[in-house]
Amino acid sequence: ESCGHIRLSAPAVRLGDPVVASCTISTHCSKLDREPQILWRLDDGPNQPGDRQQHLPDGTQESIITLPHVNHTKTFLFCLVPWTNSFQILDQAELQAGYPPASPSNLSCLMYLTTNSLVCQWEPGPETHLPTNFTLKSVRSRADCQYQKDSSILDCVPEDGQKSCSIPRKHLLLYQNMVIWVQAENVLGISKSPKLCLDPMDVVKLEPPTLRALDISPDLVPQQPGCLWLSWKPWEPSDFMDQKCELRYQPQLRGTNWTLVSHLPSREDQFKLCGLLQALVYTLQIRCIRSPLPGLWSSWSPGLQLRP
Amino acid sequence: ESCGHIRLSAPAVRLGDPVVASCTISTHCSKLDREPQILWRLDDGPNQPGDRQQHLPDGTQESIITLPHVNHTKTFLFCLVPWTNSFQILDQAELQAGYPPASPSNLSCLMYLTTNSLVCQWEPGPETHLPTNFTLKSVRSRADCQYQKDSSILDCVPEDGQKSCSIPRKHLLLYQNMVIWVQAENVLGISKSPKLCLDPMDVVKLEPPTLRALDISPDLVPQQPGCLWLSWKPWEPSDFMDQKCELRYQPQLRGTNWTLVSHLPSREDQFKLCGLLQALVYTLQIRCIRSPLPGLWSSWSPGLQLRP
Amino acid sequence: PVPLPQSFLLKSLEQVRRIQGRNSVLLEQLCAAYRLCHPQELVLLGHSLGIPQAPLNCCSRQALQLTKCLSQLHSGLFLYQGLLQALAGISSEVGPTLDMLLLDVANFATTIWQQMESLGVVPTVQPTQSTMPTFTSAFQRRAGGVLATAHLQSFLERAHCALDRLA
Repeated sequence: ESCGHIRLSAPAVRLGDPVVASCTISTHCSKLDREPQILWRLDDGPNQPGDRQQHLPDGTQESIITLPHVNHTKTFLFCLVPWTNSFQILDQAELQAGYPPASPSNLSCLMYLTTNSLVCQWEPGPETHLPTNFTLKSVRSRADCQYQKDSSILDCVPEDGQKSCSIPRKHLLLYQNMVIWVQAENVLGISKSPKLCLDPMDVVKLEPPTLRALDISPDLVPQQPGCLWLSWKPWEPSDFMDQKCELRYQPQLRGTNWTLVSHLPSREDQFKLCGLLQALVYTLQIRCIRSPLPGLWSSWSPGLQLRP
Repeated sequence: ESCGHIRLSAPAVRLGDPVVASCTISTHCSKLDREPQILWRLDDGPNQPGDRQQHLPDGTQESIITLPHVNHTKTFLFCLVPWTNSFQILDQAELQAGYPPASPSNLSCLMYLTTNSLVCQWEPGPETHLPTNFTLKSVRSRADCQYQKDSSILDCVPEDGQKSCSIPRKHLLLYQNMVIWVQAENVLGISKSPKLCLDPMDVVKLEPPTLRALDISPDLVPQQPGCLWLSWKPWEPSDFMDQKCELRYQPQLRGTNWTLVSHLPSREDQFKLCGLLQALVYTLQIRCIRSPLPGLWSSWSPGLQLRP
Repeated sequence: PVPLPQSFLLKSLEQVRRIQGRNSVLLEQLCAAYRLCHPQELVLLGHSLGIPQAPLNCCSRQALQLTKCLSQLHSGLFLYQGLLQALAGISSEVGPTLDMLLLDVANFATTIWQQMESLGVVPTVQPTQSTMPTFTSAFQRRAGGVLATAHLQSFLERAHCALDRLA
C-alpha cells in the first residue's frame, strides 16, 4: 500500500475548466513525521502547499488543491512531502484537458470497382487536444433507410489518424440500402455525424472511357471536310453497367467555349463529329454516368488533340 | 465414386525421365459401353490410345501408357473415353518434372543494429523448375559450435521468392554462438547448405563515421602549411562498440595512390593531418571495424574534398 | 400480373451482367490453370458427381408465371451459391474470383428475395440448401467447378432474357 494517493475530481476536463485534487497520506506511512506538510507540483513547476490540509477521522492527512483553469492539454500533478533535505514524490496523477468531439461533418462515400470496397471520408471537426477515436459505423437497412435497433452494426476503424475508412466487399450487400455514420469519442464525450443512406452501387467511382481517333481510309468512306471519326469504349471494370456519356470539344483558341454533345452511348465504334473548322486543332474529352440507374459522373477523359 | 482413376508411377520426376500411368475404369460405370476404348491426352494434345489395355480380374478395364521422356515442368494427363459423339474426361493427373534442389551456397549473414535483426542471404543454386521451399534454420550452440540434437531449431521462412531471411531480435541470443544453415526442399528431394557458426555481434553491419573538416581559427592555433584539421565521431548506433579506424587520402591527380593512416580511434575531436601539398585538393575517407572484438570493416565514408 | 418496378428490373439486369462477367473470368482461369476448357467433356463426370442444374422454365417466353419465375430465380441462385461454396479452397489462383462471385450471387439472391417480399409472394418455408456433391479428389473439385460455373452461365443467360422481356 503506497504512502500517498491523489484523487482528481475528473481525469479530464474542458480546457479552462477548474479541477479539484486531493492527496491523502495513510497512517501506516512509517518513514514520515507524524503530520508532514503535503505539497503539490504541476509538471516542472515549484512545490506549493494545497489550499488546505486537514486531519481525517481515520487518522489520514488530506490536502486539497483547486486548479481554477486547466490550460494545458496534459499536466502531471505530483503530491510530495519534505523528507530529510529534499522532497519525496508520493503519487502522481495525469490530468488531461481538451474538448469533447464536435460532430464529424461532410461524410461522403465512393464505391471502387477495382478494389470492390466502399471508402467513406469525413471532416473530423475542430482539434479536441485529447486522444479521440473515430469509427465509421454502417448497418443494412430497408429501402426506406429504416433499420431494426438490433441489426448488427459494422465498425470500420480507420488507420491511425486517417479521416477515411474502407469497408471491404465481404461486408457490403450491393444493390441494397445501408445507413452509414461516423462516431467520434474521447474522454469528454461522444458525437455522431449526420446519417447517410445509400446503395454502394449508386456511388460508384466511375472512370471515363478511352477516347480514340479512327483513321478511316478514304476509299472506305469519302473524306468529309470538317469531320472527325471517333471511337470509345467504357472503362473495363464498369462494362456491366448501363451508362450514358457526353462529349465536349473546343478549338485550341483563346476564349472559345466547350461545345457539348449529350446522350451518347458508353460504347461507340464509329462516331462522326462534323461542323469543325479544318484549320484548327481541337481538344476533345468524354465522360459518362451510370444511367438510367443512379450514379456519379466520371471525371473528363484526358484531352485528345485532333485536327479534322 | 467416379468412373475412372489415374495412377502415376510418381507425381514428380526428373526432367527427361520416364513415367508410367495407368487409368482404370470401374465396373459400376453404368453409362459406358461394356469395354470402352480408354484414351489419353497430354495438356491440349491429341487423344491417343495407351500402350496396352487389359481386362483386370475384378472386371475393371485398365490402360497403361509410358511417357519415355517428360520434358515439360508441368503436364496435365487426361484419361478419356468416347461417348455419344464426343469424348468424356474421367480423370486428370498433374505431372511435375524438374530437379531436386542443389545445396544452397554462399550463405552469409549481417547483423543490422538499426533493425536489430540478423539478415542472412544465400545463392539458391540452379533452377529446379519445381515449387521449392527455402528455410533458414538456426539453433543456439555452445562456443565450440556443437548443439544438442533436441535443441529447438528456429525456422525463418523468406518472403515469396526472396533469397534472404531476417531473424528478429527476440530470437537472437547476442554474444553467443549460433549455427545457421539453409534447407531447400521440393517434391524430388531436400538439400542443405554448409553450416555457419557465428555470434551475431561479430557480423555487425557497421556504417562509417561522419568525417568533418575543422576550421580552426588562426589565432587559436598557428596556421601550418600543408596541414588539415579533421574530426569524426562513430556511427551513432555503434557508439557502444570499441572500434579502430583507418583514414585514407589521395590528391585529385590521375595515377596517385591512397595514403593510409591506421590504428585511429573511432572518435576524434581534433586530428591534424600534415605532409600535404597545398596546391592540391585531397579526397579523404575513413572506415572503422569493431576492435579488439571480431567484426567486419564498414564501407569507406563518402569522399571529403579539402584543400590544405 | 403485377408489373415489376423498373428499378428492380434495371438493377437485376445489371447484377446479371456483373455476375456473367465475373463468371466468365472464373471459367477462363479454370481453363488456364487446369486445361479444363470444355465443359461438354465433363458431362459424364457431372452425372456421377451429381452436379445439379437449376430450372427456369417458369420464366420462359411461352410459360411466364411471374411469381414462380422469381421463386425459380431465387432458388437457382441459392443452389449455385451452395455449389460455388463447395468449391472453396479449390486453389489460390481462382480463390479471389470465386469469393467475389459468391458475394455477387448472394447479393443478387437478396435483391430477388426483397422484391418477392415487397410483392408478398415469399414462400412460407425459407429455402434450404439441397445436398451438395462431395469431391474426393482435386480433379473432381476442379471439374465440379467448371461444370457449376458453366451451368450458372447458361442459367444467367436465360435469366437475362427473361428480365429483359419484363423490363
